[in-house]
Amino acid sequence: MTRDEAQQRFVALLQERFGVEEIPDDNYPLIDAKHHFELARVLREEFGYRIYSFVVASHYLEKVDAKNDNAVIDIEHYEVATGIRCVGAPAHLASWRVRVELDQSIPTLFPLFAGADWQEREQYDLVGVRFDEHPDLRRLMMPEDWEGHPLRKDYAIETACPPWR
Amino acid sequence: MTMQTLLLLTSALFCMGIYGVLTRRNAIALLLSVELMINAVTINLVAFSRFGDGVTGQVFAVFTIALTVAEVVVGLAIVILLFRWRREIAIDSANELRH
Amino acid sequence: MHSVTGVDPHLDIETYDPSADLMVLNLGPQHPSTHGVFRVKLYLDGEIIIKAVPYAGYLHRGVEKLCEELTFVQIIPIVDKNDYVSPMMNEQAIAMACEAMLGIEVPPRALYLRTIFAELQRLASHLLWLGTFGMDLGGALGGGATLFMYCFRERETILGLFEEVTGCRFHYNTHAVGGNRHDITPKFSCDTKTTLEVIEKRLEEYVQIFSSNRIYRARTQGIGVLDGDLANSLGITGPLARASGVDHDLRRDAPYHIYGELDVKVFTESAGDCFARTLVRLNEMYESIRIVREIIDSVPEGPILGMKPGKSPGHIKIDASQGYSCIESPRGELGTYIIGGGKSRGASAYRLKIRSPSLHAASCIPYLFPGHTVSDAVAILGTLDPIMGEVDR
Amino acid sequence: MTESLIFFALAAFILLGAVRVVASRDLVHAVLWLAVVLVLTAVMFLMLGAPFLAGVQLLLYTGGVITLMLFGVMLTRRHHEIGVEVDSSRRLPGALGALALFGAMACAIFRTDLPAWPSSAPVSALEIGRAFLTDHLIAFEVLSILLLAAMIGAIVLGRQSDFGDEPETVYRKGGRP
Amino acid sequence: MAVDESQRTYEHPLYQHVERMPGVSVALGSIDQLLTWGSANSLWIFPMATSCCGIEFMAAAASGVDLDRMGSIPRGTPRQCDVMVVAGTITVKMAPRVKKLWEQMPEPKWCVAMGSCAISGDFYRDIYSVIPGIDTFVPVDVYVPGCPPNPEALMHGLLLLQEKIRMVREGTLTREEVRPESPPNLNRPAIGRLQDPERDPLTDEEQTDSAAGLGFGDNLNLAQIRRPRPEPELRPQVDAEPRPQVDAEPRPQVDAELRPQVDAEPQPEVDADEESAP
Amino acid sequence: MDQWVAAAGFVAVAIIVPVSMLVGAKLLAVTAKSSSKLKTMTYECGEEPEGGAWLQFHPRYYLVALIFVLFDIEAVFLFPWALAIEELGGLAIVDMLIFVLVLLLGWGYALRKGALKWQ
Amino acid sequence: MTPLMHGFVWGLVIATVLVTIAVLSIWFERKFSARMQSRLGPTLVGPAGILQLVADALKMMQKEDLIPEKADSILFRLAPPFTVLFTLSVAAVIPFSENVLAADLDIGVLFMLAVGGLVVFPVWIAGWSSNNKYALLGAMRAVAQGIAYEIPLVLSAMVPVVLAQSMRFSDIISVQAETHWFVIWPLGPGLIAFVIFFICSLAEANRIPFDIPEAESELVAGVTTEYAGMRFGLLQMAEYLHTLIASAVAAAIFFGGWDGPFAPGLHWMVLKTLALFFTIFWIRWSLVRFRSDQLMALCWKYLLPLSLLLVMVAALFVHYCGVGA
Repeated sequence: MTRDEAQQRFVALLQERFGVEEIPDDNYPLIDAKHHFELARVLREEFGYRIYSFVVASHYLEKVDAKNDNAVIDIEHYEVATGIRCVGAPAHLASWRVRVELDQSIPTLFPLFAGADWQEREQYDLVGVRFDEHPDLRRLMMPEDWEGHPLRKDYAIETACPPWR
Repeated sequence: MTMQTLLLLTSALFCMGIYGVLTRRNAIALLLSVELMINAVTINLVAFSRFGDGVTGQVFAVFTIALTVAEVVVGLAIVILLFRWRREIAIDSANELRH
Repeated sequence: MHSVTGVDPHLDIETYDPSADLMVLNLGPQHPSTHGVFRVKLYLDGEIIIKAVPYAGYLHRGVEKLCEELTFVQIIPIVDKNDYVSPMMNEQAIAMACEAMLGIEVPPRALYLRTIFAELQRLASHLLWLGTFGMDLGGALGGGATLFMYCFRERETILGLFEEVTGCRFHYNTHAVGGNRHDITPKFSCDTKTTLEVIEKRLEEYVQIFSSNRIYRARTQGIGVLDGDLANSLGITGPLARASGVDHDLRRDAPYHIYGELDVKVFTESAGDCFARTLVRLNEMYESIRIVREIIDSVPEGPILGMKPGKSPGHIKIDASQGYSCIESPRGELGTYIIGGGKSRGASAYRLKIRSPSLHAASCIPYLFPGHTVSDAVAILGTLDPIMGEVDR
Repeated sequence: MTESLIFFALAAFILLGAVRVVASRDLVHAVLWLAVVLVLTAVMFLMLGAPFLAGVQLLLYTGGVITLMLFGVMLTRRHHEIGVEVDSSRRLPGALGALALFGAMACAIFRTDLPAWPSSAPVSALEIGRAFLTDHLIAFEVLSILLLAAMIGAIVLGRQSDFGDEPETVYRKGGRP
Repeated sequence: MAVDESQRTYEHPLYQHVERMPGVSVALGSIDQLLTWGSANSLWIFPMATSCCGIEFMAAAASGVDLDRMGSIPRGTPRQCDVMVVAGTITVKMAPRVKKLWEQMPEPKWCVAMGSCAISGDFYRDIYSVIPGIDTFVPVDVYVPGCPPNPEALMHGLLLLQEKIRMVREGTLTREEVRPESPPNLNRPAIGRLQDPERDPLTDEEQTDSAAGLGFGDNLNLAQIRRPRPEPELRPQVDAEPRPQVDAEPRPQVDAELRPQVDAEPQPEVDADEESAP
Repeated sequence: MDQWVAAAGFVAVAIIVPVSMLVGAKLLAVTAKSSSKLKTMTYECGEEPEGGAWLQFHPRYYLVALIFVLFDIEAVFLFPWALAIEELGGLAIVDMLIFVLVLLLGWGYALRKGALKWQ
Repeated sequence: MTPLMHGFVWGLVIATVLVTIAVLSIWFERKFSARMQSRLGPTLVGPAGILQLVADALKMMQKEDLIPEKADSILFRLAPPFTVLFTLSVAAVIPFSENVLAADLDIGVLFMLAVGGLVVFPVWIAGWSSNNKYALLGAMRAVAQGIAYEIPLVLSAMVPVVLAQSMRFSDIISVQAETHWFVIWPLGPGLIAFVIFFICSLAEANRIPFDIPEAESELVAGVTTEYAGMRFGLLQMAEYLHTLIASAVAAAIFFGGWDGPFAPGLHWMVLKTLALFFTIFWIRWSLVRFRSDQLMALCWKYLLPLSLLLVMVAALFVHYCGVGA
């Protein structure tokens, strides 16, 4: 199986079983948060995507239309992209995005992938996304009592930490 | 160094051991006191061996030392076992062993 | 939960034996065997590890935040410092990610150069690993130090090759989006061949050490067995996974550069212990030597940069698209996830995440340590070969 | 003259050590003071003409018993207990009892008409070996049986004091057995 | 002997007592030289190797440069070392540990900052988690610049340190002589550093406190060190209004906007007020 | 006895050597001008040690010491025996063989029970 | 000369020489290991770096006197000098030639083993009194290793005693001088006993591959973790002295001590000692270390029964062939 075939199969899976309509060209498909865990489970157990590749959370600020009287286009939210990979050729990477509202959380993939433990901790630490039922959601990189999440867009890069500066 | 002074020394040593046995509650400290007493006895054995052929007393001293060591081996094993059970080695609590 | 090895990484130490006095021993952050600033808190019963809690982040330099602030051109020398044992791999990963998103064609000569550099870096990185692993087993004042010195001697020759091309020993900044900055000379290929010959001959000795020295084997065989399923599930790739029987190598399975034209041999071992990891890395060193030998003479002529060099550091722009691309670094899948800055700020990424194999490797410590002694812990940590710059970024 | 001087110095140090053994609050200190007493006793043996016994005292008694005692202390100590209390209510009766015993013994020693201190040549190890293998052969062999019994007994006791499970299995279960 | 006491962090009590006796200073001169020779030629290194420079430090100890030639060997414990070589970036999380380990070395001790990260923080200088130079909390004796410095450079740095030890013991070292070309105010670091006369003395105390408080939580004890200070240094995280441009000293390219534009040449299509999400 | 006195003389030297070195160190040692409370803290890789070091060890350690001591006793009996072999001949060897074999039984028992494992 | 003065003067001479050799051997080891590792080793301090150790000693003397706050300060101070004391005392009974010896005790071998066995205690005290976990783990390992290897050490040292029917060093050497060195004849027991003795000496002196108590990669510096300055220097010196003296003992009881043609006895003894010493360095810089349980298994499972067997074989040899056969 080539990589293109694997991709087509993945797309078909998304469209048929998870009701994803739009598969963007230059972007990963956006699926509903309630399908997140189920999709990962199906991919792992039925299609053999066993390697946990990455999870990337990103933070989006409130988006306003400056020309149109600062009308809110999009509210502040997170997006979590997950990628899992199958073993051996063609090493296809199945990845998708999930939109998470500021006050919501996303189910952890730890029951499926042990690697989610640290990866999700890191994303929680740096971006602030919360993962449901994560066994040990502590900070990974920053000190335990650090304030704020450094990779959020409203966090100034040179925020000081007394007294070590 | 005379017989008298030597005997005085060993009896003093022995009494130190007695004092330790009477006052200490910790099982290991107790064993230490017993060691003191046995040490006093060994010195006496060697000292008295000079009145005989000089050999027998020393042979018995070697036996004493060997037996003491064996005693310590078993004694400490019991103490450690006791500790694992009771989490303390105060000697009063060992009375329950009788029952 | 992940009962592949039966070890619970989140073991509640209170439920283990509330009455026992467990010794809590810190390995690190400053410790000779942690290879950087890494801390593992060990709960010891006698000398047996009951639980291991790793702490990372002592070298968290905010690289991802910095990458959002700087342009794509500017970040290449910055990511150099992530995996500081094989810096060029970081550059390649970033450059490839940008190229994939921009659709830039890289000229074949540059691809050849990248392949050669990548394999030489792999060789250098594994040599450094072998040396420090010797130190872990044998101590700074013993036979381990001897192995360390030998490996560094060999590594210096490879660094010399890089210095010849780029002018730097260490952080090269030689890759650019669209190609390479520095070209090789005919002398380079000649030097490379001599160097490889020497290294290959000396590698024999190291293989000898590991195959015939009984102490080495006693210290590594059966120690730190990593299950293949657990490795996948943790996202462990590269030599670590291959030593556990996972037949997966991006160079072969998802070819990039010119690996598609090469027949890359992938070595796997089934044991998954420290010894298997050692063997896999030693074999990979031979394979790297073979690959470089194979292509060093067939580097095509031509340009090495596929696009016009820009005047400003902001001349490369990526729109709001997202993408992930990865390469096989000496430690496994080194990927870059880029969310473009959009129309307004396309010169720098909106979000850039570096998927580092070392972080995944380090995350298996709670699974591997329990049941071993402190000495074994050092050996296991040595074979995991985590690079702290990459773990913490 | 020199000999008695050395003897008295030795005796003083042995007694000092003995006092520290029974009075030290820290058990490790008590054990180490016992080591001092035992080493000095070895020197005393030398003066009494028993060089082989001195060697035995150092090798076996000091080397063995002190190691055992140190291990015993290390295995039965919890880190919140720094010292061992000497039971103050027992101190006075203990001291009185010990003093009384000492008085009685000293009395006996002073009243007994001790024979003259014979001067004897040091006993060589060969003589002791000969005695072991001829006169005291039975005792010698019985001792081996006794040591065997001690070893087996201590191993049985020691293993019982171990966890029911080996730790390797305990942490895998994730709970106490 | 003309010893510049201000340069020393330690004193020889008995030795100095003897020195005050009349008529012995001549003999002591050579003994003093001997002792100086001893401490200058046996610099055992405490490797605080955190990142890339650590690898070059290893290379310096390996056969290429071989620090053992000048008698420098790395030791794992601070108790037996004379020089702390800080090789690599020091982060906020690591700094209390570095401070503690530095303090745990017995006098006489020296510190070498190896690489630009240790010297100034390099391009991580302004990042939230990085210390802009270790001389904010540890007195540095020799700076070895480079990213990373070559092994030879480290060796040169150690040779310079030997020279400095000699000069300090002889009392011939003054600050101007180290860098004669720089006027005193240029020599002063950009932000509050150890030698800075304007440095808040509270800072030293707080740094020590936070190093001592390690281990209660996992990490540095912010609750303890955040005592009321004259001006709070923690900036508000969301800057509603543009921050004042107060950069008196030249800063690296990163400026203080939320989405800073770092291009050297202005980009016409970029507008700082536009929405920041794509 | 003279030889023992000579040995005592040697031991005196063995005392003088380290003491003289320590005295030299005492004379030349520096003191820090400013002291920090961090200096005398216990070293543990820059961390604050959790709990003291003086804590309880596992009983498995004891078994090693135990077997050591019992074989030590045997070694002590071997010494006088070793000197008497030529004189007493076969008798001595047979006697000691019995002694050793009985103790080796205990060794075998310990080995089978895994008492000699050290971890 | 009174016996006391005799012992004292020879003690001064022998101790000075031994300490000098031990210090020089550190320099030699640094040069030697450097050459093994394609480095140069100390070159800048003195000719060929030979003054490096002098500089190290001067520096150590100037180091601040540092006692950790939680340590047991009295024991912490006492441990290093006692290590040197016990180690050096062993040398009292070693004959370096027919005349160069401090005390020719009739139970010399027993004295050597008994006093040498005591070294374990100051090492343990050093680790324990530091109140440091690395040091304590190192100390526990040191004691376990020390006592475990004590048994095969004693038993293998008994083989020459059996063969020479004497515990006096000079007797053992003269029996060898009359017949063959014990390492050569009787063929089995002599050689194997030497190997066991050598292995156990390495273990007792904590040399690689048995340097588990101070495993740098695990325990930072083992029992010496909290020691600074001259106290650390003493511990280090004791280790080298221990190795040196163990080599000397092995040379005396297995290699015929001062026996040898052409040259005076002293030369031969020094030559044999240094050759064994050199071998220890060689082993140190070529091998990696064992793990502690492997070390224990090696001792209990193999060395102990083997050395007992050797003693019995040696006894049979003496019985059937007689002393000096």
